[in-house]
Amino acid sequence: MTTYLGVILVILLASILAGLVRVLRGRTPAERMIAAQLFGTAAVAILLILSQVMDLPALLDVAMVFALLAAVTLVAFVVLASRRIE
Amino acid sequence: MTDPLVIFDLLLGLSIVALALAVLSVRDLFAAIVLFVIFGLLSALAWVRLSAPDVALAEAAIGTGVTGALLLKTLHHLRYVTGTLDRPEAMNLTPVTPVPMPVLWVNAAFCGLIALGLAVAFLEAPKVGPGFDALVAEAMPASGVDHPVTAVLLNFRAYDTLMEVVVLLAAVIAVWQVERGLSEAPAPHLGEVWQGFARLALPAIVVVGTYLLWVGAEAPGGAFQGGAVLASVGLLLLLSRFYVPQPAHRGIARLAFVLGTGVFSAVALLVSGGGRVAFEYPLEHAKTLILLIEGLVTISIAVTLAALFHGREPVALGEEERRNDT
Amino acid sequence: MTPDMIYGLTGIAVFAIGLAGALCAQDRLRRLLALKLCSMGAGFLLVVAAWRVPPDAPDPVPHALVITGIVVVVSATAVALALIRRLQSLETRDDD
Amino acid sequence: MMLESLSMILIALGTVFFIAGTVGLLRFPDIYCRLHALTKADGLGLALIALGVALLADSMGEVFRIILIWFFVAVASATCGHLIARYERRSGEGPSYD
Repeated sequence: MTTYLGVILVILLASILAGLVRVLRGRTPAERMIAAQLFGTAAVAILLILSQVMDLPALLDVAMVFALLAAVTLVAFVVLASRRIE
Repeated sequence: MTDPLVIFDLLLGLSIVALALAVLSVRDLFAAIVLFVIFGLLSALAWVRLSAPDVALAEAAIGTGVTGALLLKTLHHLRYVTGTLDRPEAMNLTPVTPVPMPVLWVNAAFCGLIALGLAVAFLEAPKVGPGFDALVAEAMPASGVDHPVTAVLLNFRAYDTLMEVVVLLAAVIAVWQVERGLSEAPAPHLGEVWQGFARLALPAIVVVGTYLLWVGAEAPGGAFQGGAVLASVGLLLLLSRFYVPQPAHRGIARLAFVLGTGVFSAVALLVSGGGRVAFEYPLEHAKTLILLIEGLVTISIAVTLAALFHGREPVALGEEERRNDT
Repeated sequence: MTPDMIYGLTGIAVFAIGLAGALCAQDRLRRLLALKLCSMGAGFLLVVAAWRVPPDAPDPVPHALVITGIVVVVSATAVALALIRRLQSLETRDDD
Repeated sequence: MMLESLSMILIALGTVFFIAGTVGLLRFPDIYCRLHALTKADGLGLALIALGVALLADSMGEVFRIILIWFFVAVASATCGHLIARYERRSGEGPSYD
């Protein structure tokens, strides 16, 4: 079971790293922001699985903080960038 | 067959180094900031793998919340001031003469040498150094809490933590001295979806922040993590301009800034009577005192971090002062 | 290959990259990012020093130091960013 | 044993959705399509992984927290997707479908 979950973790990590290309090559700031959003969601998934693999329930709290605060940077971006157009 | 977790660690380590390189080499400053936020996120994952959930929690709360918003706000302000808002691809905000190549090479060689020295020292170091594990484990029953990191922060090495709260206080004093004036940014129109989200998320963040503070006595969590999570509520309120700082609110803000430092020092001095040294809490009241300090320090940290994000003392200034967009 | 070795070398590499950036970067904001990378590298080394082979619990003292460090770094960042904003405003006003 | 295999299948399915989301982010032509790929695929991927992990959890407290995490991520990612799409449309940077 641990080996299986380990393989899943590697696949998840590799999948979000591929999203880095979008941050580096995005045409607009908004494209870069949504790639960062993908990192947040995937980090929550990785933490959920790690909490079972490492047998640390405290990791669920870390995942909860990621889940709740993922919006802060994005809202900061949207609010600041909208000031230009209004 | 190798353990897939080792591959995970290797991949994570390599991507953290690659992200650090990318932060400094990518042309667009906005991309550099986004990459830095992602760098913090992956570092938190690495710290989780090193069984340090407390540290990961602090980095998650501060790195994804306050730091990213603070950097984005500063970048926006710089582009507003220099009039480059419409040219987001400009690499530097001020034109600079390029550094001569030889200087770059000497610098790189110097840093490479330092890295090499550190790596050799790290690999040659004995596997298990003299740690504080045994000392902490021995003293745990006298600490009043069940979580070692909280015991170290609030009891065994409470001087460090007091100094840290003082550093936060000093930072907010410095920021208020550097910048002043009222924000004239218009309230953003974020739509009804955002209104509904804010009504749900803001109370939820408050609950989670308080939970982290409370759980700190026996599990990872505590005043800093809780304070940083609560500070994001302040950030969201300031960003959406549900709350706009006014000159009249400065008294309350100042009170909140010094609350943590004040109570922390007062408790330290009060328990030092009767043959004890400062911070030597009487055992039967240790948990109560630690929770009291932690609760008030949390409020202080949350308000201070939000004020650091807002960045300037709300003072009504004359017309000749420069208008401010952020 | 144990996690402490992998992440220890990661931390050293991040520190060196941050140092090189702080020495070479021209832009103030980017130099600040480089210094923050340095602090993260140092954090990595402290957390690695605290690591023990599971199921042994890690050493709590370095963890407490890193948490303190994270909060101190965010305060320092806020002051540095305020100074950067102020400097830029003053420079731009002189140019007018 | 049944429970364990079921959770393995759910977690694998969730991972497939995450990969699909990343492929969409990289291959789709414009920002609205990419948003569509990301928010939906990742939302479902995380829901499946959360369900799989919840089946493995030891206590009801953990299950409760996992459900809460899933709920927060679902709400936050929907709102974030909406905010970004709204900003793109108003700023005129994204493609126009009018």
